[in-house]
Amino acid sequence: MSTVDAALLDRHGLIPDEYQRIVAALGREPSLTELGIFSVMWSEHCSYKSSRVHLRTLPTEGPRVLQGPGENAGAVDIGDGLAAVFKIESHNHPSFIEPYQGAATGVGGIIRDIFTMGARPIALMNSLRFGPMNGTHGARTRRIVEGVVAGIAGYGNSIGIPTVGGEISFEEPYTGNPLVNVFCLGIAKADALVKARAEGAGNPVYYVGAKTGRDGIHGATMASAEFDEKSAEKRPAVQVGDPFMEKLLLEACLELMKGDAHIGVQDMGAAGLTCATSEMGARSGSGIEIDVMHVPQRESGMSPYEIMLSESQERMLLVVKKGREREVEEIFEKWDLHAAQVGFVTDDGLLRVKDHGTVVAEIPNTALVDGAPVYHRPMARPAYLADVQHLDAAALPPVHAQEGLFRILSSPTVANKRWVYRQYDHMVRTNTIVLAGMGAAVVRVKGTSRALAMSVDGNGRYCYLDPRRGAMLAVAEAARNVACAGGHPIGATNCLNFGNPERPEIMWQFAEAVQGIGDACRALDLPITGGNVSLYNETDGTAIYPTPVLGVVGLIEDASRTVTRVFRGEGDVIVLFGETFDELGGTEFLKIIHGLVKGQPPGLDLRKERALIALLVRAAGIGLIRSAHDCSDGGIAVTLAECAFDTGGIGCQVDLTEVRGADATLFSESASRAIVTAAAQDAPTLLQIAAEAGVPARLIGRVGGSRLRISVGGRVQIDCDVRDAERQWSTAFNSYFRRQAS
Amino acid sequence: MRARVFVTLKPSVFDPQGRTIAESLHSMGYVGISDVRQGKYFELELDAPSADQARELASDVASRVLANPVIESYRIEIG
Amino acid sequence: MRARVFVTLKPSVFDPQGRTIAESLHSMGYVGISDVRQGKYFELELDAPSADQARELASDVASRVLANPVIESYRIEIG
Amino acid sequence: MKFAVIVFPGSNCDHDAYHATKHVLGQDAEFVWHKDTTLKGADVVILPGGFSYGDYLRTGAIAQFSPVMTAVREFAGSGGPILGICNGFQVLCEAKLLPGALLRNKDLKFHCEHVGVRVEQTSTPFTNRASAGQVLKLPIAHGEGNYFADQVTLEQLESSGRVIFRYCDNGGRIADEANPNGSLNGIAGICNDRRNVVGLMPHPERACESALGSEDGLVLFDSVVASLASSGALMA
Ligand SMILES: Nc1ncnc2c1ncn2[C@@H]1O[C@H](COP(=O)(O)OP(=O)(O)O)[C@@H](O)[C@H]1O
Ligand SMILES: [Mg+2]
Repeated sequence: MSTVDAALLDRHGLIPDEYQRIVAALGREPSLTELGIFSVMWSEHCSYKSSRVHLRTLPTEGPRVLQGPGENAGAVDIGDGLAAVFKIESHNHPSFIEPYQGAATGVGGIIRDIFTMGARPIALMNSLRFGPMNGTHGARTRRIVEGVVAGIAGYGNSIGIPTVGGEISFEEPYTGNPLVNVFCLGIAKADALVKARAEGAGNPVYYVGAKTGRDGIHGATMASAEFDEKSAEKRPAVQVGDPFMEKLLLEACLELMKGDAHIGVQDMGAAGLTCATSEMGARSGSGIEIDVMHVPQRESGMSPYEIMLSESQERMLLVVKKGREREVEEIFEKWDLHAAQVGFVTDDGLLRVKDHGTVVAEIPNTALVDGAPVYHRPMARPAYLADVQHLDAAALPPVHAQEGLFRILSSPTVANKRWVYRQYDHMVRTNTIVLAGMGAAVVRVKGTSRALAMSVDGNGRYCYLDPRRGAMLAVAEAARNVACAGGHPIGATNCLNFGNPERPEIMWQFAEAVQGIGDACRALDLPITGGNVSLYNETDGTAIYPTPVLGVVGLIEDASRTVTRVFRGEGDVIVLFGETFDELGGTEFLKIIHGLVKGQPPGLDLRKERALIALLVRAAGIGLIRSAHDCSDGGIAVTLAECAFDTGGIGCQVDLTEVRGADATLFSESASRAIVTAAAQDAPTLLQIAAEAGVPARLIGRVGGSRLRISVGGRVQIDCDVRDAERQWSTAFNSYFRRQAS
Repeated sequence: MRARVFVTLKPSVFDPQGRTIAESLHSMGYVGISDVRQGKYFELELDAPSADQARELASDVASRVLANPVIESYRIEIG
Repeated sequence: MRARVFVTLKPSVFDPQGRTIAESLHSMGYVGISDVRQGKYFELELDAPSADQARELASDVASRVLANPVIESYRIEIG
Repeated sequence: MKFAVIVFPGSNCDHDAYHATKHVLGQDAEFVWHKDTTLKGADVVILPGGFSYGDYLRTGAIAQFSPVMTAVREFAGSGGPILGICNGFQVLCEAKLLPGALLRNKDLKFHCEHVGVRVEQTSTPFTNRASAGQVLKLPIAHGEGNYFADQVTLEQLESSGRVIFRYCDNGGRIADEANPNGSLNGIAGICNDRRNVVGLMPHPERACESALGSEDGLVLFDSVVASLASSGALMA
């Protein structure tokens, strides 16, 4: 077919060299349908062609790992014959174009990845990044924030999976490219995980769920290119999410998977039917033949090209055992769904697509999946680093500590996110034992004594200043958060949000970040069981901060020993685990008070982090601590304030050892620290087990009264009514959204 | 002056609500309803000197606020 | 045949969506928009032999299903 | 004693109602699929929360036409106790088993949080074990819980003591600040004139275990067990 010209390739996001590989793989020129199929499978989004060489270096194994990267989601053993199945994914571009539906369909996609594995989804979280809510683009950003939050809520609430936590922050580089990363966790029987396999020639292939329309064609390609003013033209229709359909699919699929009529299941996400058929085939060394005339269609006159590339939401592909068809169909009918047999498994290793009996595409599955290009893209340390990494902290003008604290408490990144999580049903399914906003999210596992703690974290500013250390800090913070709740970190997932990988500086950021994640995970014995990469996060040539987001899952052996962030009562002692250093680089303090994004992010000694995590888990497990909160954004001052919030106004008196002035002492974001409280009589034991664990621990004060009183080296720096500080913290976020019907 | 704005999903965009309504009508025994699509309807009260100016104002509001052109289209009737 | 059904909240029922849109239009600097009310809009594709029969079918569906008479009223246009 | 938990497509608090009645309360409970035509001999019917039919069109609007609703109507007509929670309340209103309608929350936002709920009347099968004026801490989770009825209906409800629950602050005061959704008269729940059908927006089934932050919802289920035990004694 000689009609393949440069313009056609360009529209498909393929370069001439890739086209030559396609011709070589086929031994002939591709048809247009085949070209479309290759283009989506070889897109960055589906093939990981720029990231793959780096991702390979991540640690993915461990005694609890039941499923590492390669399936729809990872899985770890949590005892009692059960597995926690989880993954995180991005839906950045669609959420910018249509915030509500973009975010909603992102939630729908990650939920499908979980129940595809045979797991009942029990928790959702999200990690969001936006530009500032004030200033030039403030109004637009607020609309995006409202839409994204409502979209996440709309889908999750409707389908009845609690959104139990997440994180959200606001930085300039996300103004034209917000990030919407969504995490889902489910529970499955450890010996009944369902794989995306197409085994057994002759077994029928079924399609279930929504009908196929023309929406989202080339969505995967869109997620693999930058934005510019012209992309408005290229915009494929964003899909409208249908949580009701997905709820039916979820229940029907789980009902099917309770039996043994199924062989393999795969959702149709990016690259739709193409990806589902070719990946299922490639994973099993088999082929799949389908005829598109059997694919339920919403619109008339759709071509095989369109049917194969459509990214219509809420669809699943199933391979079932021959002879069990009726049983399968009946289960779906019960849920008012129609299961349509679209083809069957073959043993020739080919993806064969027919249209009313005529072959329109015939491609070896391995060429589509394993044969995709793998790039070792050039890397270069960005020039901006030399400048931004330099910070002369001693030269900063002095600041009134309490005023500084109040301003940081009012920054939308630190302020109370009740406005957000109140819109999420975070209690449905009656498992949520740490409610949103009270620390790492914790859901109990019904039928066992256990619970799972989970946290998503990432700090774009740190990564901008030092991608490797920033990424390590993200791992450490997520693991520490989980440990503060009493959870032993047992598995992690990651979502890597970066700019255009064809730029050597971006590729360098990416490689550094992956290195950092690998190093930290190895040191903390934390296997990465899956994840997602989102590149080309740029608008008009400006990249976002490099933003790896880590999701860590921790196991709490005794759910009744779960710990939250808040002070519990008068007279408890306050102990600081870890040490504070003069580390103001990249901090919230520097950004909010001095308007600077500069310096080196805090140092991280992974052995210390590991010791702290073990100590927190141990102390919680023996019931020694009454509250625990990790020190991160805003430093120790903000941490102490947050321990006092949501208690009805219980205060504390604390004296801190000085580290180069009050600012650094109060606002440094040194890693590997946590504030814990214990009953007074338990203080000696607590200090002793800390010493045994090799974690520096110091009794810094007591819980009590109604004031937040913090001294540094004996001099009172902060002394305010808890309620005054809390008012700042709890009204700051809402104040951007005053507009309200009355 | 009154402007009436109808916002509907573009024909190529799937309308889950409309489909669910149509299917329920069928299971309730209604025959002869082959399709349902759901949209939004707005009534704007405008102070505009002429119908043309009212239409212009309504279009501006519809395209900027009431509809998202990525997935929706709108139609305006004046009076 | 196509029936268009408009469902609006009764005047006695407060419409927070309309109010919110009106307020945000004001804060965006639009003047001359004194009120906004939001309703629902349905397009039904009907197999009906005549406009009258189409209207009858649409009225039945609208009164039983598409509108809740406690809070809403509806209007139908055929064609 | 047997609870029937009706499952509509899109119900998502069905398991929570089942868990609360079966595992926490220790009673018999069974799911009843919306296409079923009998209630499987249940003594109490729960219409659970969720998004039946996606809440497309209007909350609860499509579910009222489900086959099982015929049996539910009959059960209501025979005086059987029915509790509609959240979406279940919306379904009962759409089905005209309860008066009024639930509109979008006044601030257009979904609200999920614990709120104060004052028990106004104890003369229903679901509140007889509570005391009048008792303040319950219950979660709400809804986007459309703003109770509306026309003036005449509202006056009837008030004068016949059919407002069963009202939103209140911790001290039990009814105030606008304590009203999460704009409901008329702070109404959180009502009953029919025979008093056997009760609907409320808050979720008592989510407040039956201290691990979840409140056990205050148990009183509704304890009440119906007690009320049936006493009437059952008569029947036996
Ligand atoms: N950053 C990452 N770290 C580890 N594994 C990853 C990462 N990104 C992607 N993967 C793995 O690659 C596989 C393909 O991912 P993806 O194409 O996103 O799946 P899906 O088709 O379900 O969206 C998955 O198993 C995923 O877990
Ligand atoms: Mg998948």
